[in-house]
Amino acid sequence: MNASQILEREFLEVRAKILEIAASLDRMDRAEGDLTLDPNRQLLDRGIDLLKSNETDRAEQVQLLFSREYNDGWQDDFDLQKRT
Amino acid sequence: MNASQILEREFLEVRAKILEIAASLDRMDRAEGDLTLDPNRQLLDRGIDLLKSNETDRAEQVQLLFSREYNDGWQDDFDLQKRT
Amino acid sequence: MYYIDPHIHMVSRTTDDYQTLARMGCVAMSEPAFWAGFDRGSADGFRDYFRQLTEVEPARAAQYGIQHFTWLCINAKEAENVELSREVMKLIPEFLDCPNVLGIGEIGLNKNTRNESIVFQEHVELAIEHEQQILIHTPHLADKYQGTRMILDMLAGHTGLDRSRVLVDHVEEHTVREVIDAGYWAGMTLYPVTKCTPARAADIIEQMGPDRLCVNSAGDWGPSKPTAVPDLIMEMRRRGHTEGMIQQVVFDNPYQFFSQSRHFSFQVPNPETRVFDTP
Amino acid sequence: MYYIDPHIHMVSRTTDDYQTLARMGCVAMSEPAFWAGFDRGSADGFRDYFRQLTEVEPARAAQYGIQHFTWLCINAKEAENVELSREVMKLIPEFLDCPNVLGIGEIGLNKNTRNESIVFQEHVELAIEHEQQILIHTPHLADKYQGTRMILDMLAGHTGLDRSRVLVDHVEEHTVREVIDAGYWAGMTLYPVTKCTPARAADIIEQMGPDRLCVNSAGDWGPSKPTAVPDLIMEMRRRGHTEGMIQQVVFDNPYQFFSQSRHFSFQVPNPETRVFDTP
Repeated sequence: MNASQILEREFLEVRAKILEIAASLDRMDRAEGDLTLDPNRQLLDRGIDLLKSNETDRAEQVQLLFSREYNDGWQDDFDLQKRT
Repeated sequence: MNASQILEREFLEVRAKILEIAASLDRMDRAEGDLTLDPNRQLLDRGIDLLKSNETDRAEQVQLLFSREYNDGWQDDFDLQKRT
Repeated sequence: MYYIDPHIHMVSRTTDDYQTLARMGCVAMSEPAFWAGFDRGSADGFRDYFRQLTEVEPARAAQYGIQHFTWLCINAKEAENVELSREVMKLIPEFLDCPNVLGIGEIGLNKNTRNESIVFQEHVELAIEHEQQILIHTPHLADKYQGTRMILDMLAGHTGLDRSRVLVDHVEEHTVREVIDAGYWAGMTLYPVTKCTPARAADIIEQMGPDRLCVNSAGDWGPSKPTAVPDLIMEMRRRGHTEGMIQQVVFDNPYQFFSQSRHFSFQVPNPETRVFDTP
Repeated sequence: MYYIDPHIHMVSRTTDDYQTLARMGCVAMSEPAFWAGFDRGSADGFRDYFRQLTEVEPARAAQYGIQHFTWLCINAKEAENVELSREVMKLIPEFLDCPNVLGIGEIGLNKNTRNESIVFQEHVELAIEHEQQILIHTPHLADKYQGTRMILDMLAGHTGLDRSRVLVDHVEEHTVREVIDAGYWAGMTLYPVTKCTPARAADIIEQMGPDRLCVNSAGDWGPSKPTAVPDLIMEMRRRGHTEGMIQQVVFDNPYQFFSQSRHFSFQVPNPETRVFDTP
């Protein structure tokens, strides 16, 4: 499938997901409490920003955004002996 | 439910929708053809922009964005007589 | 919880669906006349369809303890053919005495054309002439906003219309307020991808209040979920709404709206009710 | 199309699911030992679970013409209890001769803790000692990237390990490349909300190529869809992939991976095959 065919096939699905995210964010805003400083609410905004990226690895970037950091010295931190 | 409870309940759902939109956009970019000037592709970008709005009627704004215009002179344009 | 699905196309559904709906608490439903997935060729084809809606489906539903009501018209899609539409409209009066007919519907617009508008107006006049209630289909997706406004414009022109006897269906975030504020009933259709989700319908109920709002599944021959009303019930429960508030939307409201129709002979279930007569 | 689900928890599923899977073309499946939804209290509880995996499920599956294989271990969640884990690991060798056991799994990490890492390492050593294949669970959501990297670090330390006999499961966009590039097999789990969708799995197959990639449903007692592999087949067909390409992912790959296990006695269906013996 070329790009136009994919867009035609998926336009309504993507439109529906945008609408559902909009409704979720509205719902949080209408409820009591301020989420401005909530790390998870901020993560969602940063995820939305990645959708505007011009790269073609947005999905991987979104995955990494929502991931804990990896530290390659973790085995020393855990005081684990390396096995062979 | 307060805002934090809604966020906690819906965080994974919204995260999944962002990820799926990202994957759809990547898919279009990987395929043959340039959608830069495609009106529907542009609509999706404008819909994503609305998710960053600070208003609490994002869902309604997204709906209007994806709607054809209404012209209140349509009955004259159609040369329809008004009924009573 | 007992509920009524005020908009579901059972001619397109299986008896398994009837079974499931009955087990989920559906006690009554109404089925507006609609497009069959292809354009019918003759008024006689519509006569058969109206017989299916007034004879066959009530009997099919009764097997599962569900009371089936219906609405008659030629739908907006086939209304593009004005000549055929007028032939079909001439048929309708002979069916208005059938015991399960609640009124004229689902009339409305599809692509918001001139012909659709003409046939819509003539249906409204037919309904007023025969003192029938009206159930209205609004277009989907990009056409919804424009089409809903056009429908409200046309309805406003009919001074003989009792707005409390008209339900405008398929409302969403951008169309619900004008419909309710103008004094009509409004229906929300729960449908995957192209219409409203249970979560968004619950949002609208929370924002508008439950008065004059109904929800339906519009289950038909396309991608749709006939059990969508129970999905809304579950969503509203999860959000902490009371059983009474939920019941108002899924039972009391359609009951009250339908009760304005002379053919709505429905007994609200109570502890003495027997769904099936003993043999 | 015949397919193999290489990761599905049938102890948690109904016989209706077995029926449906058989009708959708599932001819074999493998069920790794996993968490039961609660932490078990004793090694004896695990002995019962291993009997269920090696005796009960193969018999249940056979009724529907499906061949059932399994993997044994104590899962990452209960591995937080190192003492219990060591008792359970002592049990495993006595079950390794059961005719449906393919190896050790699903071992891995859950919250990426020190105890989980210790038990993971000891399982790997057990597998090497008994020349068993390994099936590995990677953590979900925020823990996946970190946990997958930690698992690859630990595996890299075992010079006696044949990487072509190890499958790292639940890979997604950000973890698949490192797993495949390091010479392991990779599994994608199709799961609503928290894991991979059929569309995203198809994307990954298109980008990585089909070699050493498997897909599974991981159907279990939580929200999951045991028929997710047929969903992927349909998605790949819709995108225009050939039947041969799809079959490589859903049948040939798990078949080839499993064939390295001495207990994988499975006959590829052919026109002469009888699924059930005549009585």
